[in-house]
Amino acid sequence: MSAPAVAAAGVWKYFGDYPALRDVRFDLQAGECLALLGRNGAGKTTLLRILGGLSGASKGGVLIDGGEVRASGTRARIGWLGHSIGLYDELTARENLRTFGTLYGVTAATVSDWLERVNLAHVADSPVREYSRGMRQRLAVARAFLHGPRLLLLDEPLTSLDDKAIALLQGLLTAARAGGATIILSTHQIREAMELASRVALLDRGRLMHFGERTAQMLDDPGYLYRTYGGEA
Amino acid sequence: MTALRHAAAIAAKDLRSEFRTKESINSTLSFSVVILLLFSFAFDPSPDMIAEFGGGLLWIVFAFAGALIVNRSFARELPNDCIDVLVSSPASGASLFLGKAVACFVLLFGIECICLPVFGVFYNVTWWRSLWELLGVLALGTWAMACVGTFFSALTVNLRLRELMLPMLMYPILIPALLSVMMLTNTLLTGQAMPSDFGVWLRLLIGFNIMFTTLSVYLAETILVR
Amino acid sequence: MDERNITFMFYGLAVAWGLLALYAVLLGLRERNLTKQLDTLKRMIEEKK
Amino acid sequence: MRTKVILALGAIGLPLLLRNLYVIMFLVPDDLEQGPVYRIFYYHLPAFLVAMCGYITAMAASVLYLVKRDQKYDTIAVAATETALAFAAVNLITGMIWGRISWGIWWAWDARLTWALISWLVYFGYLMLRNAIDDPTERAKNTAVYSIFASASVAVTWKAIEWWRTQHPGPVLSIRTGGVQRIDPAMENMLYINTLALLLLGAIFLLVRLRQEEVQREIDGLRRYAHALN
Repeated sequence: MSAPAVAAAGVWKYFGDYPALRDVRFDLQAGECLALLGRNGAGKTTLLRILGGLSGASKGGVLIDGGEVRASGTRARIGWLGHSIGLYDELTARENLRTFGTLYGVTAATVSDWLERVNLAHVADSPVREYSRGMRQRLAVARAFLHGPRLLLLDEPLTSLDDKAIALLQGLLTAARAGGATIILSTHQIREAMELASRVALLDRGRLMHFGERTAQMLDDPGYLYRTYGGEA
Repeated sequence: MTALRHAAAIAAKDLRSEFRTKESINSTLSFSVVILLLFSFAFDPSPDMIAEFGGGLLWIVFAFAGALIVNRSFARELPNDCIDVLVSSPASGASLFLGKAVACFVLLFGIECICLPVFGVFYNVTWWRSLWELLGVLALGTWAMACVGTFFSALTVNLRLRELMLPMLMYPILIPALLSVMMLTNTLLTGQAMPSDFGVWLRLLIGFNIMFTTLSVYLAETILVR
Repeated sequence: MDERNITFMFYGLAVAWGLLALYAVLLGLRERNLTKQLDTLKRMIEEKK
Repeated sequence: MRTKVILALGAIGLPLLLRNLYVIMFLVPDDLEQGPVYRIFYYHLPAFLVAMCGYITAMAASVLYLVKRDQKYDTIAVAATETALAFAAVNLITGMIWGRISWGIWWAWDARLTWALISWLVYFGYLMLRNAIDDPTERAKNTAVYSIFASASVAVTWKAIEWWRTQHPGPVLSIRTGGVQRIDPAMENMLYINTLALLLLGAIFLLVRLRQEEVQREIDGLRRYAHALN
């Protein structure tokens, strides 16, 4: 049984004395999609940032495919889509993707291929500043999927995207999962997340209250999860 | 090798977005020329005065220009949280830092090469007598400023009063480098005979560069991974 | 003990002791401030209980 | 426990300081050419030694924090830096006053005086950076990195300023001059005793500041707890 795609081994994260994450422990196999739920401040973004190697755990750690997350080989397999689009307004779409492409060792051909897929080819050479919201979001999605990542970390992606971008993202996510990639998305929209997720995790004040299969019951009644596992309201 | 390629990609990105928006080049260039002008009103220097403090004067202008350029270095990553994408990419913190430092170095050195003739005109100094040594010394001094400046730009990028904190933290640390590069520039600028301690200042400057480049590259990862 | 620069000696000693006393006072003020904050917080929490 | 240590140090240190003051003022032999002002030297050099101990402790604590990421080292670093800054100020100002007499001008850009001022500014930057960052873990990490940069720069500055200009008299302590007795033995003993006294005072400041940092953390914890309650 190969090492799990994502293994959080007792992750603690302190901001001074305040434990933002308390002994978070879970394993995720390749090809699964984990929906990370929890109120604001429960520690969802902090956990995602640690999984993406953006910040270090105070105690314990995270293994991606058995490898340390800060090892650059591991990070070549991670796709990050944060709250904001993570692109440079003054550069054109092609230049943005070309720059990130070089960091991930991706050829120019793949860049133009991705520009086609998110149908931004016609505006590829004008600066991102002039793009509409939808176009910027589609370009952000293209950047996250550019290097064919094995692990996708999405921080509340569904809130800021318009419906066309959401459709594109869901298509890409299901395709990626079919290809054996693992997905972790933190979100408030329980309904959309439930459709995609194969597993659900609930964080409350830094503690992992629940981690398990996504049952049909959770899909029909979004509030069910919070009531049963969410600690006091 | 890939680390250098990553650094080069980041440096190219920084330079391209800088030349496209020109947000810090224009202001820094005009600022430097204005300061040079003001100095000539303030001192109205005669040639032998220039031989005495020409280097110091030039480097005061470059130090201010450096602070302006370096301040924008990591501030450019804040809109759209591009810093998160860069840190989550395979590029290590060190190559990320090196790329940005090289971009600052290129911008700063460009501005210095423009300021030098302007300085020559304002103060009628024939600065090209020992041109290559002068450019070499300017490059060393500029790298010291770019390296320490970029590191402190990364250190202070999230602070509220960043524009104030960066120069205040940067200049005292840079004093040995600025002191030695002022001494060196002074002698080279007016082509005077090399004084006995010329080699001493040169060794100090090179030592400073080596020490602080290694320190910055080694500690970059610590401050970028929050 | 000749009198030549006795005054400067007093300045020097005064400055030496003065600065250290100043720092001690600073520490004292901060101490008082911290204990005051601590007590108000503790009292606030007692009331809430 | 710590308060007992502070009180014990106080019980030894303060009387020793007062006794030393008395001895310095009256009993120690006169310096012929400089006159009574040389007595400032009994505070000028010891304050420098204590400040140096503070700077070195701060650097060691910062390196240890980056290696072990234990908040304790960060607390030691800030306490040591603050104490060192206090003593460095004493060293600097007494140096200026003493310089006023022997060189005739307040600020003679002498090598060590300039170095003392630069290192004071550099470490004052440490305190400013510390006040500018809110999140304790982030603050500890960034200030530890700054402290390492600061000590590297201060070390290089020592050399740079040395070459730039030296008017400061050569070392007088026999330990520095290889046993050659440069000053009156009674004077030298007084220097060591007063260094000890000031070291004790420095230790008291350090421990008091450490305790205050811990009280501050306790306050932050209670404040969060209070927020959680209502």
